[in-house]
Amino acid sequence: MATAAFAKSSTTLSLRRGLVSVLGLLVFWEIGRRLHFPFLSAVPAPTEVLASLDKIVGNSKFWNDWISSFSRVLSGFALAQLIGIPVGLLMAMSRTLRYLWFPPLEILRPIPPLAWVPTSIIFWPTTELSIIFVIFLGAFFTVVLTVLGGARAIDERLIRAARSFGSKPRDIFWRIVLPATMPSIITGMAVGMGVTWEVVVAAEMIAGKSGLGYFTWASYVGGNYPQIIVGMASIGIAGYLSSGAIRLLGKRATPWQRRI
Amino acid sequence: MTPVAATGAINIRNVSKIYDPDGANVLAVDNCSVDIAPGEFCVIVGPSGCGKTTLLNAIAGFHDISSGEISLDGKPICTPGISAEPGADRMVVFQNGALFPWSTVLNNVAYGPVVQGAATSTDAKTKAQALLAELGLSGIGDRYPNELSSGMRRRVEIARALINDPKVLLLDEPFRAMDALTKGVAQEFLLQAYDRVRKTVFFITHDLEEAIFLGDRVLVMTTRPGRIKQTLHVDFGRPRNYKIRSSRQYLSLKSQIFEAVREEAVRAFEAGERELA
Amino acid sequence: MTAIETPSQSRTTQAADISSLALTLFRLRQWLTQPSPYLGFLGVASLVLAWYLLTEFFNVPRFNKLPGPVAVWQEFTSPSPTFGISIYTPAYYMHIFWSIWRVLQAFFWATILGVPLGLFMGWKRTFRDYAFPVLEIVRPIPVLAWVPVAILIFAGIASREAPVIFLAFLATFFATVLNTMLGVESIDEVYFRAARCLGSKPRHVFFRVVLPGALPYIFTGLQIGVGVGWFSLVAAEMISGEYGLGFLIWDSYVLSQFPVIIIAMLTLGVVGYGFSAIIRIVGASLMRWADRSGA
Amino acid sequence: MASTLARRALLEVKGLAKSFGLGPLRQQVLEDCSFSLHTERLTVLIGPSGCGKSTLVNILAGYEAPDAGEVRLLGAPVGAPSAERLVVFQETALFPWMTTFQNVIYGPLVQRDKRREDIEADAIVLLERVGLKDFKDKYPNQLSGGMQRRAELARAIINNPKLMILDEPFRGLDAMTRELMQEYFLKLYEGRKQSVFFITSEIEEAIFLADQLLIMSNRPGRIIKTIDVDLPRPRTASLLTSTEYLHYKDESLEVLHGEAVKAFAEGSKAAADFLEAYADQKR
Repeated sequence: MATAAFAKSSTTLSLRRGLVSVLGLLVFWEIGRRLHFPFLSAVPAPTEVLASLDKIVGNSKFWNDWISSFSRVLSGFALAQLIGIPVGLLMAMSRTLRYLWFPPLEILRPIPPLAWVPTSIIFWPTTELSIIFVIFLGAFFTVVLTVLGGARAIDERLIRAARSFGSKPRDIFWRIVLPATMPSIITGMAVGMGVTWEVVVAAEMIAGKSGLGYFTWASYVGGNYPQIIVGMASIGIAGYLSSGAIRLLGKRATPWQRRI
Repeated sequence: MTPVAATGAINIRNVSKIYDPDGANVLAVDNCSVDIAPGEFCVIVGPSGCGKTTLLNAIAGFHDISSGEISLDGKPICTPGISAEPGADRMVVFQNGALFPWSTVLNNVAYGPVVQGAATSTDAKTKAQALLAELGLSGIGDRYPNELSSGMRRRVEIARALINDPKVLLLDEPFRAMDALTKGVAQEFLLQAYDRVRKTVFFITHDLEEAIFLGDRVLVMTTRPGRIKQTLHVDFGRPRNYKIRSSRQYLSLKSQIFEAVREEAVRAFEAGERELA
Repeated sequence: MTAIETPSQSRTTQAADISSLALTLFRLRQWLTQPSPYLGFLGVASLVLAWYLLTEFFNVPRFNKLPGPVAVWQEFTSPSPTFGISIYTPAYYMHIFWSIWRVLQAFFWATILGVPLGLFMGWKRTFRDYAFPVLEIVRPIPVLAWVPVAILIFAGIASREAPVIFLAFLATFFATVLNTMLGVESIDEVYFRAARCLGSKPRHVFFRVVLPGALPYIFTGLQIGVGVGWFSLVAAEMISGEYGLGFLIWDSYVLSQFPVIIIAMLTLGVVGYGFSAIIRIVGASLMRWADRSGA
Repeated sequence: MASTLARRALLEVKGLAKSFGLGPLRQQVLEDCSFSLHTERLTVLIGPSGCGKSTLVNILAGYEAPDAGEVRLLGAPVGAPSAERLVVFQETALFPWMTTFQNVIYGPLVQRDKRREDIEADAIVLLERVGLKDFKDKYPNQLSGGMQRRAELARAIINNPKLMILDEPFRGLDAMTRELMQEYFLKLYEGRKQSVFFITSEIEEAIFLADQLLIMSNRPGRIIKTIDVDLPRPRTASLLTSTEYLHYKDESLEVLHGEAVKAFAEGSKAAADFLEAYADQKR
């Protein structure tokens, strides 16, 4: 039974170490602020952040910011999946479409999504739509290219075996191509979700009137520095929750990939 | 005259090993005991999942054992909880090969002496060059491993092991992925190297013919949990060549071993046993 | 044991006989005969045409507020552009230089700090136990949420450069550390065992197994890092920069110099693409052993 | 030899040719390749590595079209892939996202010519025969190598193909599992009227399984020798030491050696090993 005990203790050991390093960091940050270490002197200390926390948590405006950020992220993200996944699969299935669409995509992809903010503001009637459009762009390119890569990496022999069994084209798509591409679709979603949170924060800082990004920037402009850290932490948690949800979805969608 | 080995005695005493793949507490090896004399070519045969690789890893020091003791020349090297660091005295030749893909053949072979500080890198390289030539592998010193055929890669790996003059050579199914004829050549290469340096060899295989052709003694292991079920002595004398494959004694030994392993193999085959180590 | 002549000495593989120039020419001719380049060109052309029709030709509502391709091209190629930014004006190249210079600095620090940290985190369990949790807590925070804090951190320093470079550094750093760590973990356990068997001391294992084995992933990490760094730099410049393409985009928006926005956006795309291409080429040449793997 | 002619040829292959690449990279893989397969016989094809065995399989299965020559199954020219000519590939081609059971019923399911209950009943019987009944709901990555191979055989057999093509199905298995798989396969084959075209690079395996042995030349591949292997059926392990078996082995080794010399001259690495091994065997 020695090895079983060893396995359990090693996880608790690494947990303990993790805790030590995180606490150590917080303490260093606190001391750094108090003793005005270089770089840390202007940054609000953990204790100050905690003090400001109960004020913020109380008022509903803070939670509205959570809701507006999430609604923007989800609408932009959902749109990117709804359009991106079919486009990726189509490009994988038909060579002409791939030759036609890939170069334009390849030219637009390297342009950082946030560079689109001004153009998006000019084009869309409301800032809300302009932010959602930029979020959509951020996730769209990621999803299309990941799904395309996944769909084209299907082992040729699986498609040939399916054809030998007399599969109709619709069998090939629904029973072979789609399930085989599912892992890449999930990866595309996970990475896409990460990008959307990066984009929503900046877009809200630049052009937003609400949302966690706006809250963080407004706290800075308003001189309420401890709230900045609360804003940052909230965005971090929100991002973590959304990609966590994607990972959960992924596990259920690809049961065959679980370790034995 | 082939040299007689003075060192390299391995004593395995009631060794057991319990694995814990996600809490399943699987008994891989159950109370194995065997004594291997210096210079003996000992072969372990058994179906997948019978724990032969576990034994090899324990001797090599890659993991510890749950109970019992393994000692080399009288000195304990593996007991529950502690296992001696892997070292050049117990050189391993791995199943799917472990030549460093990022360094040339020469640097691979010279790696041992250089890191052990036994020689400057130039001396090590000349020594490696000499050994490669001696083993009929000259001219490929500056190539990368993936440019070589599998037969060639295997021989370079054996050269990389031998240059360190180990007490024990541990081979984990080294010729598994080869077609029958290439395997024959690689086996003869190993035998010739063995006759020249006469080290203790601990050889694992699924291939019964290979076991008889190479070994002085063949230990047959049961399917999981692995126990040593039967021992066969193979006295063909040395040096051997492939002619013994058609001798009467070879064929009778082969059918004897096949019977011993057969029902173990079928049970493993049915249950879909897989290697744990 | 006579060694028969091994094929490696004869080197009569077919491809080697044809000189490499003939081979590349042949591949070029091959490429031109296939439909792909023409369809690709058609795809790009239709995109530009659609942009032209919607903005300048048909003057569709909403689209007509955006500059059309003709306007952008004229501005871009005119010796005396109305808004002062074209291929002839030094200001254009100054902005490009500033953005590239900032990303290079961020890239430098991310590599110097990120690669060793990633290597150690992948190699030594204890090191990872201490370092990984901190990284995992900070990583989900979008880099641009750091903008206000970055300004505070570097408030003491006069130059406004520091926060911008810090943000690009953060993005690149996380990508580099994680991919390097992944690279070390991807190295087959058998190579560590072989190295230990051969009597390696820790420093040997590090420089002769951990580093070379993780190299392919390190370069993937650097490539992703530059992409993400470029992404964060633009936003940082838009929010608090003085020069640079990001600043140029925001500044021309504020001053309603719309063609310049498009010029800056396309330049960002081209330069960004160039960056990752350079890293790809450097990586490929460094890892010749990887290319020939799988034989 | 009269008996083989009387029996109608199942598959006739005449003058098959296939090349890959263009311009300086062009390689003729198959040329003037002709042979015929007979119903309910196990024909084994053997040849040096890179001689075009897999290309031939792809053409017979309908995955690739030949440059020249024709392939007729029971007189009718062969077209797109169909369940009449089923291939079992070298590495497993089980659908990773389907359980063993779903894999086995896939063929009849998409052909949509049987009720689902009957298909599932057939599948259970077959899984029982290959000893995978209690692994029916496992995913392919939860099966051992030997079990994946058996699942793949069941997935092919359930469709009752007119011709079953096996492209080195036991390659990569360890020696012991390989021998057991050969016995398993013979038990399945000798129990039913099934025509099989078996491709391998192992001489012992080829002779042990074959009614008829086709030896393929080096690239460009064509059939250069046909050997009728009349060893008694059912084949047992004791055959491996009989004199006729050793005679067939030497005969085919002789032919293969000539081809390996040519393959080696073109720098084929595997041929180098084969050549060296053969030279050593002769000494």
